Amino acid sequence: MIESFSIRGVEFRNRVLVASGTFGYGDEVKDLVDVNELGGICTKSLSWKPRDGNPPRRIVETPSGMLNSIGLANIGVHAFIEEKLPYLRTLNTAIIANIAASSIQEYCDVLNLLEQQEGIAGYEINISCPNVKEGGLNFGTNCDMTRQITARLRPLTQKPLIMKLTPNVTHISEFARAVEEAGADAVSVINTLIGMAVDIRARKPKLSTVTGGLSGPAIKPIALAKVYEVAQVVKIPIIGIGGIMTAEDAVEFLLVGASAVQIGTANFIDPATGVKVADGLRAFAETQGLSDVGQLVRAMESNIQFSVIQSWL
Amino acid sequence: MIESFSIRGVEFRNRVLVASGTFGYGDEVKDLVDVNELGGICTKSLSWKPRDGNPPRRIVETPSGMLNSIGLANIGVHAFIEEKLPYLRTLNTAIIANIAASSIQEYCDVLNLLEQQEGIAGYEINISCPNVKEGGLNFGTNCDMTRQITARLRPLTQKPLIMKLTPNVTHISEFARAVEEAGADAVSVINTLIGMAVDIRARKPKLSTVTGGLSGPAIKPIALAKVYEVAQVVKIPIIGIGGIMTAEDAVEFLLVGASAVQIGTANFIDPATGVKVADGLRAFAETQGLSDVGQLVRAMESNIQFSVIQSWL
Amino acid sequence: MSNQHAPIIQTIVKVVDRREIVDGIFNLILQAPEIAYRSAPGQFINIRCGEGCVPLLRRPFSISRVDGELIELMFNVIGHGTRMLSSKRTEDTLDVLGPLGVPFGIAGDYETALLVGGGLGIAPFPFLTDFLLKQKKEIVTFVGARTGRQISERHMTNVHVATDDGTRGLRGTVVDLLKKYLSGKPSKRHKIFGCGPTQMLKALSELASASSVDCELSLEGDMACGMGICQGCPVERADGKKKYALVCTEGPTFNSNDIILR
Amino acid sequence: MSNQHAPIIQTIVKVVDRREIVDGIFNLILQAPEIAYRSAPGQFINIRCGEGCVPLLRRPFSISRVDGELIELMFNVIGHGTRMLSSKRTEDTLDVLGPLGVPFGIAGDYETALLVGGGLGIAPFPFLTDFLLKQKKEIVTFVGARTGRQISERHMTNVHVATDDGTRGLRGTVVDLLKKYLSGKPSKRHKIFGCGPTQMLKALSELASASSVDCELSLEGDMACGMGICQGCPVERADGKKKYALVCTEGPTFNSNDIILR
Ligand SMILES: Cc1cc2nc3c(=O)[nH]c(=O)nc-3n(C[C@H](O)[C@H](O)[C@H](O)COP(=O)(O)OP(=O)(O)OC[C@H]3O[C@@H](n4cnc5c(N)ncnc54)[C@H](O)[C@@H]3O)c2cc1C
Ligand SMILES: Cc1cc2nc3c(=O)[nH]c(=O)nc-3n(C[C@H](O)[C@H](O)[C@H](O)COP(=O)(O)OP(=O)(O)OC[C@H]3O[C@@H](n4cnc5c(N)ncnc54)[C@H](O)[C@@H]3O)c2cc1C
Ligand SMILES: Cc1cc2nc3c(=O)[nH]c(=O)nc-3n(C[C@H](O)[C@H](O)[C@H](O)COP(=O)(O)O)c2cc1C
Ligand SMILES: Cc1cc2nc3c(=O)[nH]c(=O)nc-3n(C[C@H](O)[C@H](O)[C@H](O)COP(=O)(O)O)c2cc1C
Ligand code: FES
Ligand code: FES
Repeated sequence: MIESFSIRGVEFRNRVLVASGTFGYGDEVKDLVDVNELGGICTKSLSWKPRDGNPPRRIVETPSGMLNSIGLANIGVHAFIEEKLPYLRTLNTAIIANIAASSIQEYCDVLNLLEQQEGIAGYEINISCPNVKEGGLNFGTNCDMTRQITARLRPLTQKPLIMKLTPNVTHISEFARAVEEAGADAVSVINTLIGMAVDIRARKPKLSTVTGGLSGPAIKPIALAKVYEVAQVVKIPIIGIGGIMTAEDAVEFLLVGASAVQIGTANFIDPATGVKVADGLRAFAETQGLSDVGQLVRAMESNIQFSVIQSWL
Repeated sequence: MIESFSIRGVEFRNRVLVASGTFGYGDEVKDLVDVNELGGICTKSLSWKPRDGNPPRRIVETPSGMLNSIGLANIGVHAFIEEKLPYLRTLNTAIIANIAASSIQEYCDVLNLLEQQEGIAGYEINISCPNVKEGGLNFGTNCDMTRQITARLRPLTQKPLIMKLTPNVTHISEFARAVEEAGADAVSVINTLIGMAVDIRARKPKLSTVTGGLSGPAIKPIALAKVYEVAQVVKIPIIGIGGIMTAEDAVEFLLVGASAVQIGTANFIDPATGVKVADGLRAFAETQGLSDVGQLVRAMESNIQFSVIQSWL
Repeated sequence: MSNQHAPIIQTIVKVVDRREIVDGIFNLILQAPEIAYRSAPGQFINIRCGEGCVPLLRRPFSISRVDGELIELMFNVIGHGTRMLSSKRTEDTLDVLGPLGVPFGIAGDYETALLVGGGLGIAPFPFLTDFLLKQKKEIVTFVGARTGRQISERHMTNVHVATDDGTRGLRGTVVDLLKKYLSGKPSKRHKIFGCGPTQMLKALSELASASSVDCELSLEGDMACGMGICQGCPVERADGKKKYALVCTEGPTFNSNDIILR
Repeated sequence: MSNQHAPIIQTIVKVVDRREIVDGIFNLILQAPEIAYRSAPGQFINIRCGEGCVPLLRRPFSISRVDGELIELMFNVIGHGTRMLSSKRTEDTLDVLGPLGVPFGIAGDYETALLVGGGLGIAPFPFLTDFLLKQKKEIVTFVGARTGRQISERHMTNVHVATDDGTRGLRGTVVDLLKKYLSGKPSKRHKIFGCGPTQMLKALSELASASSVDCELSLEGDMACGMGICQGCPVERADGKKKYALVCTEGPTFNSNDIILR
């Protein structure tokens, strides 16, 4: 059974990665998971300086989902290089450095610094970040900004450049097309959806920042529709993300157009989910008589035209 | 305890309505629910001609939610007037006619015809519909179109004109502002989110139309954030919708800015949910020492600025 | 295809018993007097299997038998909802809506009712059998299953069996079995009552019309509400008036001539 | 505030017993040898309460007592997760991660340990009591609850009680009770171990520093992962180096001087 796939010449041992922010820096749960069985590890988003993150409360459970407002707490790219990368280099899985920033220059600086290091297979760019120059407007909800970030980063590296799109836009496919044109090698779809919850007795938002990002099984139907929408317009690989708990969930993402998937929230429940999903994908492909898990990619049959914008809801 | 509220002079006996498409035409479950205890009934969306709706499969359950692709199956406005309105007129609750259409002219025609009838308290306009002139592009995802529909309908009636917004846009507040400027009396927030599900063995979308609308508790955090976003920019009443199952859920919506709520999917599980939520709201207001349920509206305290677009997710 | 509105009741009922009758098939007995007294064979109830959001929607089940105040269900474990039901214990309570839907049309001048069930499609037959026996009809029952261990004859009469793997009765489908039985018999003396997977019902419907036997079918399908308010359960109509009928309120039983199965 | 990494184990454990010890407070006894042998007082385990998506995340519980291969939990029903736990039966299994977090710092030249628990904050005290007795420490335990019926003294020693409604012991808070006890006693001979709601811990921490008594606190807080991978459980640090510590891996126990409660 062939399980591997590649992006810009970098081979991933299988099609299941762990999502940024949901697997720490890869060393926290090494006793619990054989991380070398993963297709890859996306690090927590790295910014130039360390970030403390948001005040508590940062986590709220919702029906079949959770809200988070971590505020991209991270140790910063320098500490990452010194404290985390040496261990990550010893692993036999693809390390994807996820980068977050509040200016285009910061994205470039972080990537440039990481370019000088050994052991990083590629970059995933988190554009669900406030652009300080624009009064905090989210980069990722502005198609031009998204294109610019991609275009500025592209010449800085020969490694895979993966743009991670936000679902909080009207037509995510426009953003996918823009980053493909600007030279991205792949898109990750999706980051969290904006949501909130209220403590009705205290009459206060439960999260310190009022709103936060919704993830988990609750969002899987939305994530699938977003991946499907993107798959109609781009040729570059799509990495499907959103509420994946089982191999069956992952198959859904492959069928609608994802070349690989990432496991997010499920890691909090069982950090071995990624490994189990990879095993399950292999088993499923076997029962389907396939020789390559990749044969599931874009293999959904549908005789009707894509209907996201055309249906009566 | 004061429970009533009003929109453009029309009084609603309490702040809990049932949502369009989830309570039929109000007569199907009359044995099970004392509909006169509801603040109002939004009818299934009415179009000029009857609509058969989409082929099966129309319903898929998802984690804490459901997808539907009904395709606005409805008996058409003429049959509604003849067969349903006479019964609805006998009720002691506000009847809101929900209108769907595939052209601006059709919206106007349906509304004009209903204007000639007795017994309708107001209109809710479903703009999550394909605009046939624009190749099926959804009216509700185009801010200009949304404004135009509102502006064209406004002069046709002196009754409450409630625009029902779709959440499938980047900044729903822009749409809310547009319809307020164009003369809408209230906004309903939100309609369903686009989602999908795949039958992995058949390798086919589960819904006949590939994608459908996601509703239920899974979307409540998103709906709350949308209502909150809208509440920052408009003064007209907001009717909060999305995943409400209990009075506590309804309180969350009031606190973030809704003047009233609608119960959707929960009616399928228990058609008396609306009545129970109204009872629960009254009881909650009592325990909080209030004299008017309306004192909960916009009563959330938050010392931080609205952060939908500014937060690091 | 009638549009009658039986009064629907929402009630909390007590679990009287739950047992596994044959491999993987469960019986759940509920004390539900208001529903028991008003229901007829072919109707169903809609059960809230748990309290939380998963499963979110109610789950529909045919009323398998009525015994005084008790109603009996027959089901197998498919997913979350049925798993929760299968672990219910005596004295547990369930929130139930019913009776729902239109009963089997049992009228007609037939003498012998042919009950044809595939898999859990036999669920409504015990109730139907009791009813038809009271009407002095003769009954022949045809039961199909994947394998012999999954066959239950409980409260059915004159049972013929077909299994996919041939471990009991005819190796083949239940429709094959019926075809064999029908060949050479005068058609006007029969009426078919069929229930099971859609593909089986389609074959059954074709056989019925080829042999000019009147045929009632009970359909399954995805339902959100079970009471006509969501429009989620269409089946194509054979007449041209409207394109679809609703399985929950205009069915789940239909005369095979009134609908088109795909 | 140590950053030690005890090896975490993910394991399926068997429920040995579940009982309601006092009004609304449950004991759950699990056969979890790998965890039992490696854990120390103040640590916790993270339990998957059901199989589905609701509740989605694991729920953290202090290890209340260890007895050979068995670990004991003490909890009350708050929401979905604890309701599911309260209905577990002998022979049911649970998916558990543990031991998690940093144990109470029991070092110090104190003679008397003052265990101060509000509500379910007493949960870790039976384990802590066993441990301290082995270290030949004297123990005085202070237990606060809303009402007398909710007081359990199981596996605790030398228990003083305060209740909000005065139905047992002092009418007032458990911190008031401790204050009364401490007045006039030489501070260096004591060490406080506190666990309970944040506002109580805040008051306790202020009392401890006012009376110069060393004080260890065990915090609660919302956790998504319990193992340091989500950054969801910050508590403010007192030193300036970093703004926050993680309750799950750097706590849940902290010396009161190391953190700032709000
Ligand atoms: C009117 C009516 C009467 C019914 N009577 C009975 C009965 O008496 N006994 C009985 O056992 N069942 C009966 N069913 C079917 C029963 O409702 C489903 O088996 C049940 O809803 C499954 O719920 P679940 O939560 O266990 O599975 P889910 O989690 O809802 O489903 C698990 C998987 O199975 C698929 N699935 C769901 N239902 C079916 C189905 N019917 N056939 C094939 N795949 C399905 C789903 O798409 C999903 O992928 C009836 C259905 C209807 C509409
Ligand atoms: C390290 C640690 C150790 C713990 N040890 C114990 C223990 O030994 N015994 C015990 O009973 N509990 C303990 N808790 C608390 C316990 O984890 C929660 O009570 C439990 O998660 C509630 O889950 P639920 O699904 O029943 O409620 P949920 O549905 O999650 O919560 C219901 C409501 O209660 C609120 N809520 C949740 N947790 C708390 C809380 N701790 N305080 C106040 N409100 C809350 C929620 O915001 C929600 O509104 C501990 C917590 C931590 C972090
Ligand atoms: C607690 C938490 C922290 C996250 N942090 C990041 C992050 O730092 N960078 C990023 O790009 N995405 C982050 N994400 C988003 C996830 O990588 C993923 O896109 C999202 O959670 C959807 O997938 P899921 O439903 O499987 O969790 C975070 C998600 C969660 C729940
Ligand atoms: C089966 C179904 C049918 C619906 N039909 C309509 C409709 O005809 N017109 C409309 O404006 N909204 C329709 N809606 C949307 C609901 O009115 C509501 O906005 C949405 O479901 C979110 O609320 P909920 O989560 O409480 O269901 C429908 C929703 C469902 C689930
Ligand atoms: S299931 Fe809702 S109309 Fe039939
Ligand atoms: S709970 Fe996840 S880091 Fe502490």
